[in-house]
Amino acid sequence: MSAPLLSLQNLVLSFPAESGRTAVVDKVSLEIARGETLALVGESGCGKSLTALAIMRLLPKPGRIEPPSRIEFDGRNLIELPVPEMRAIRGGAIGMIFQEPMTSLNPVTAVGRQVLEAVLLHQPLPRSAAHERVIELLQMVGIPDPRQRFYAYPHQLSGGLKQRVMIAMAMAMRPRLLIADEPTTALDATIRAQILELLRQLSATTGTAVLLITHDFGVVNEIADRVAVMYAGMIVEEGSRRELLGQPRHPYAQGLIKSVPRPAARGGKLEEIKGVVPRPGRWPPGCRFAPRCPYAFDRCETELPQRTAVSPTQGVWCHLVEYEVHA
Amino acid sequence: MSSLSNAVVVCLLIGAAWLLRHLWHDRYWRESGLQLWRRRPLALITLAVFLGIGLMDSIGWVGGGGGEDDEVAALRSRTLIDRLFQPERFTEASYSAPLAAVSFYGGQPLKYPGSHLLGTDILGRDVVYRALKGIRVALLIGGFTSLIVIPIALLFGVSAGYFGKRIDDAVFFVMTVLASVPSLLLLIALVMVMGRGTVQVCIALGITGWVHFCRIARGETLKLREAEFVDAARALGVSDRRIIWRHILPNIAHLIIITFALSFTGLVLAETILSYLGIGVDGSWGQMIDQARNELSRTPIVWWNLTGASVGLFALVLAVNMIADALRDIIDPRTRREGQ
Amino acid sequence: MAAYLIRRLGYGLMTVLGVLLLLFVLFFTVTDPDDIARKAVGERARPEVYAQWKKNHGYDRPLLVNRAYAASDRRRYTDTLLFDHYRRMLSFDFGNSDADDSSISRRLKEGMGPSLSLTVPLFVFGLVLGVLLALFVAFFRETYIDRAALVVCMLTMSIAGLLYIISGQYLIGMLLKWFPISGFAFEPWLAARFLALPLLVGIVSGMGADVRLYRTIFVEEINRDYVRTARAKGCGEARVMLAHVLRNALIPILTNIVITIPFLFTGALLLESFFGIPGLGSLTVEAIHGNDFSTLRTMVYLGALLFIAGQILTDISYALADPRVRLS
Amino acid sequence: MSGAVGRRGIMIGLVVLALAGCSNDPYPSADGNKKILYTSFSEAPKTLDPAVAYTTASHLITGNVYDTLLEYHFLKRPYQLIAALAERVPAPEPHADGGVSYRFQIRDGIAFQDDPCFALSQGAGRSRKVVAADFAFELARLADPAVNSPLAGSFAPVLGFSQFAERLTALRQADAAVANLPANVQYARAGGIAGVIAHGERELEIVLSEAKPQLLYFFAMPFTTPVPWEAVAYYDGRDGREHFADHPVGTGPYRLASYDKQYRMVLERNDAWYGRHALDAAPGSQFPGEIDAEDIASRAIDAGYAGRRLPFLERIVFVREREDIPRFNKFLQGYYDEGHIVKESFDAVVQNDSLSPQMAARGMRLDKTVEPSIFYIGFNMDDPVVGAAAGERGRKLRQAMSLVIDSKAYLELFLNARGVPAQSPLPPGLFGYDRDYRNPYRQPDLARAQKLMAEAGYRNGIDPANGAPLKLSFDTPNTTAQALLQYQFYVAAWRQLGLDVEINASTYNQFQAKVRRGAYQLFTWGWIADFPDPENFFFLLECSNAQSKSGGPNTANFCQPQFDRLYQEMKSLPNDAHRADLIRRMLALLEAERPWIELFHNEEYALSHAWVVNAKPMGLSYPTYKYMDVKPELRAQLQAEWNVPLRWPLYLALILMVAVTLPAVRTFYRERQ
Repeated sequence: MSAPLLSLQNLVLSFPAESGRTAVVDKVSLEIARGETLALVGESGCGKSLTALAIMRLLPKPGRIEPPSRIEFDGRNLIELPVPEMRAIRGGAIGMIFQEPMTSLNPVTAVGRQVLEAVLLHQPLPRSAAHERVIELLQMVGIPDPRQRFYAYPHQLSGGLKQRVMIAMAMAMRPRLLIADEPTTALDATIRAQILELLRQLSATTGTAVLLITHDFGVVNEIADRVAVMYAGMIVEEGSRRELLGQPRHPYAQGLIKSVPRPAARGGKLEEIKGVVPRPGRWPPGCRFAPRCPYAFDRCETELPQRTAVSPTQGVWCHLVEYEVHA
Repeated sequence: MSSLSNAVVVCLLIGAAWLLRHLWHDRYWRESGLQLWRRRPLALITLAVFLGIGLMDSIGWVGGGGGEDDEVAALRSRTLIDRLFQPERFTEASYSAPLAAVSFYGGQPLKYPGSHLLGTDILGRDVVYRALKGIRVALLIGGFTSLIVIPIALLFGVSAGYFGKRIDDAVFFVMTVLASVPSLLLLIALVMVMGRGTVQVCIALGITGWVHFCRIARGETLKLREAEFVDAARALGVSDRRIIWRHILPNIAHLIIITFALSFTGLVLAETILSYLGIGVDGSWGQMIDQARNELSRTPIVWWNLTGASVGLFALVLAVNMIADALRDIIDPRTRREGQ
Repeated sequence: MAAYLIRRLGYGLMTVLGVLLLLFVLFFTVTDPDDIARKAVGERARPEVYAQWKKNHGYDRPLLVNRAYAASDRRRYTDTLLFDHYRRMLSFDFGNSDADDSSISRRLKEGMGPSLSLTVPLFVFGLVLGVLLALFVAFFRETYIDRAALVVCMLTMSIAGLLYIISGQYLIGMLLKWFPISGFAFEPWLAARFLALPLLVGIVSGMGADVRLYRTIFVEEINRDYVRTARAKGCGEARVMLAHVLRNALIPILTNIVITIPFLFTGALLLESFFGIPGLGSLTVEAIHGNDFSTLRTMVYLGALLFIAGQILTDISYALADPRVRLS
Repeated sequence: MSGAVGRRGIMIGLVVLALAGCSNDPYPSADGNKKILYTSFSEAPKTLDPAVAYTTASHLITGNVYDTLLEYHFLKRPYQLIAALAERVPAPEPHADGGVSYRFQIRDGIAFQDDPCFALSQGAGRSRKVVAADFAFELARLADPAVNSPLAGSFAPVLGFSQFAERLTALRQADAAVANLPANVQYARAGGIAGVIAHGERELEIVLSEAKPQLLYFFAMPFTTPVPWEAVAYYDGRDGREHFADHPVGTGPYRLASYDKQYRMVLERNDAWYGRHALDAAPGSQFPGEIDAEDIASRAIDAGYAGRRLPFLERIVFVREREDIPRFNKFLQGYYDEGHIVKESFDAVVQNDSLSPQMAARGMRLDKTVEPSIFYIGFNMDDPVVGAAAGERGRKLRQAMSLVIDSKAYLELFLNARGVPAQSPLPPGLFGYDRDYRNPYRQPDLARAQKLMAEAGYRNGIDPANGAPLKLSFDTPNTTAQALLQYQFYVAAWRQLGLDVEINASTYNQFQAKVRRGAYQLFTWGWIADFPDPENFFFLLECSNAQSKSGGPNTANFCQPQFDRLYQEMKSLPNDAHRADLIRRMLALLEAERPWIELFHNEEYALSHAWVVNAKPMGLSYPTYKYMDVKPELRAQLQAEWNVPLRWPLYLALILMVAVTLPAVRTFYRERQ
């Protein structure tokens, strides 16, 4: 396994709260290999979007990346990088698309010119060459007659088309990593499949690694190579798609997968996980899922579980699994 | 005149008490009130002091009080502030510096050495007393005008917004015409035509200020008319009048309060311009400033008249501005809804 | 776009007619021409002199209907104050001032130059400085500059315009002697020297409210999603502010300019009369003191025309700035 | 780079403002060394038509552009008429039927200033000689109702004056087209004024139906200046041309070069003026020969100018200044050559009635002249409470109210003692004024006033009818805050008597409406003399001029048959002992009746800088610019000395601005992600 493209080590993100600052993302470690599509899954509020923004060092103002976090990308720690170099990476080596295509484009500028800006920011091309490059990009993401659509304004395009423009913008400089923060959540079903297919195909053809943030296992099943499940600011289980969807070991992962409605399970009772996700700052001492975990026992309440490898590619942060493996 | 202003003061107090009790029970307003207190305690205290002095200055009666030797004053209704300062006796010959023992020109000893906190003006009247008298006038201009304006603006604005079509066109046309004339010029024309005096100036300020409120009320009603809960109420067969009273007005209330607070300061500052043009209200800060504005170039400089009026004006306007600013964040539904 | 423009102009014309009706009621039905005559001619003249003056100034005709003419005769309705008022105002024939019989349109032409040389820079500098300062403060949002700026804005907003002028004239004019205390000159380089102090005072007094308003607009825009996209593209903070945020913020700023145009008028009025600039503002102040109703009527009318033109201009620029409106 | 944009923008803005010429010299530097006099005016002239112009503001221009047959001697007091356009001051020639006539011989070689309007008569020529008919034309204009001259009434004694006016009006009513004809054609058609005869080109005879010596004074006022009919015809305001009221054409020493009432008026020297090349020494064109020592000692007059030909100044610039304070401060900075002292800075300029040391050190001069004027509070004699109808009670009330008004205190408080407390309507310097006369009811005496109140039935101010203090209304058209202070002074004085006087300041038209309806009790007014004669003051109290009867200037509606008889008798007498006795009896009557509370006679304090020569004022609102001169080099030097701008606060402000923003910028960059 060559060195990973991106590796997060003990990433801690803190936000101000009533009493000083509290961690929202707590010592998350994660790796993405070149060309690999990793899905980061979890309920809303578990900190997955913030992790993505932290990689781009675009954490919203009051948030801060606390030491000893390290974000290694291509061997360099992005946290220590001086601002101009970080800016070169944003939109250059790493591209990002967001959940709300409706509001993510500048409403008063033509879409073509917004993509043009993404190109010219990193590569001083003569205007005509850059223009052609944008047309090519629009074609690549499947936008019909790109020459006319270059001059269209965001309010004249559908949600799907706008997300394609976002993707074109993110892929402008052939990034080595594309971060997609719930790219299809706001789209309706038919468009969602097209966008996912586009992402999969782009990743395949350009070798771009994709960090896919989602809460929908359907999406994971579509295009993810590996999966990591996040709960209350921590990763609780990671592994290949087959392993995680096939035999999830962490009780929370199991609960999540069971609660996905499948046609096959028609007529059966829908599974649901009792209780509510604890808010940052009010996390229980030991394993954070303990209060809702049917198998919780005394160690779970007191001690934070460490990673236990259940296969070369699958790891679980759960005392029960640790017990089963070592027993 | 005194019995009328006493009656008005009593009504105001009773009305305010009833409103406060009613609002205190409503959790939404109580919470907003507490939040406002936490954010702007100083401004609220200043405003309360000003309101207190303003009310004290409105309650007056004839006779009684400190052994008056001036028959004319004895027979005129004197307010609590008058009784506190005894203006007839507490005057000097002419200018005297703050807390001075001798008069500013000529150095003769004063009748009340060292007791004029901000000195006296050209006629020897105590500056602090005149500044305090200015409070009631400012509150009248800011408050009284808005009290005339808000009901009318609501009536027209809401009915225009709600019933639409002909009423809306008519009201909108009148609004645009009135709004097209620069407010100061319209103000000047109105006062020159209606003559001077507190009531006339307030009515003139009302007519020019009315448009602002009406536009907001109309805009908000248009928005609310489309809201689902209004459709739902109409579907249940609720009469238009009740819908307006129960649904639309409460939702506009917060906007009206914010606009009232913002326009209050605008009105008080506008009066200073009117006083400069000679058509302001007697006894107002604007008039004090206008009388004092040439005193800056006296050598040695006579600064206390200008300071007295300016500090009073500045403190009231700043306090109301601060409160309006905080109110806008606390009870503006847009920020509030995102807050929850 | 053209249809929108025509409809807007049509409505503007309707408003102008409405304003003229308001002026007619205010200046003709409520005031008594005899008093105007007496003031213009002076107290010592003979009664028939007043009648003569009223005749010269056309105040002697009936208000709405002139019964002197037969019912069928067209002049029954045209030889009246109302018709004459509309005809002259719409054809910009303002006649003579009530105070000293000088032609109002000539005095307007004389006053136009100084007034514009004050109000235009006041508007432009005020807007540019306001936006720049607001950008600067929004750029440093959540630092002490932002908090300090807000407090300063709140304080400057609460001071009456009159006080700014008085203290400004005293401090800069008399003590520091940087600029002439008051006065005007038509030679451009001298005019600049005269206009410096009123402009400085005018801008500073209006700055507080503007900066606070524009800062709120900028901060609101900064929190929008497209700004996050721009940053993700690799835009630097300055480029985000100038290329993206400023362009989008122009739309709400334009709508608020309409509200500031009338205050521009009042500001100019005060500045002109205090600094002795022979513009339309001081002409109006003189009309007030001199009870010169015809000049005052003309000034209010022109003020309204300017305001309506301003509104139409702002709507058009609003459409130009916002493609969503332009193409609808 | 990003943070600097905002900061740099502000810096540039400030620097530009500073560099916009950090000097406060309001005049183009090119005019530095020319003989130009800079002065200011606050009230714009309503009109410059000599037949109508009546205010001091318009007199500044008409007094210089128009010459008159007679003039007042610049230095002699009391005022003395000398010949100007006329060769000598005519003596009255009585007629058999009681009438009188004056013959004026017009000086030879007098021409009008150059003006395009003379193309009407001279074809190519731009000027023409003055003839007697030009004077007749102006007198006819005074009678013309369309010109609407406020002084038409005063010329009634001229034979055929009013008949001419009636013929003219009849002519115009008969045929409306006549009104569009040039004025001189209309007057010829109406047959001219019987009592105004032009004998040839150089003799004008004026015939009066009854003796009126005061009429001669009118020939020293611009009302009777020669006016070219071409100017009146040409400047009719049509197709771009100005009105005659804005474009004066006269014979005077100065020409009106530019005229913008809101901004600036400029007079240029008229090189074709008769005085510059008159062969014999015309008194009107020469500086007076003998100058008394006192004027020379006080540097009011420079002896070196005795007998020299006038005028000396090349140009006079009048700058419009609305506010007193900036006007006075510009004078202190040396940018106006003459100025009036502002009440606020009086004590810095005048100490114990002469120039203060610092001002004297600057070389300034102070000139004091008492204006022939009277400011008074009047009672409405038709009012049932304060008027004649209240009989004895009313008189005692007026006397009591008069006794508590202390003019001396008022003058000190509001006008820095600039004025003489008035004992009677007659101001100092007029015939019949007695310096030692003390009006018993004008010396403050509270005790006597209270006794009078009791006798009048208002013991300590209580009105027996309703047991409350007697309520009176004090009406005024002046709504400015400054004026309100002065009225409150009077109210406070009457309060000592227990009277409750309410001030009703209303806009001008409401005040006029009240006056016309007689709905007023107390009012305050002032009057400045047209000419130095007692008749011009007593006519304000004569019954036929009463407001309620003829809408005339007698606002007090004072009608006392005995007073009127004395007035008619005294009116046209020469200034002899008999007239003085009549005046004394009239004053005694006013003393008891108290229709007015005489307040003060205004005193003008005029200041002028060291570089201004012959700055002695003349009074009667007569401009004296043709006698004055300036020293431009001294002016330039002193101006530079007094106006060194303080620049350090500007630099301090800039440094402060940068210092405040720098730390924030640094922390911002450090924290940035």
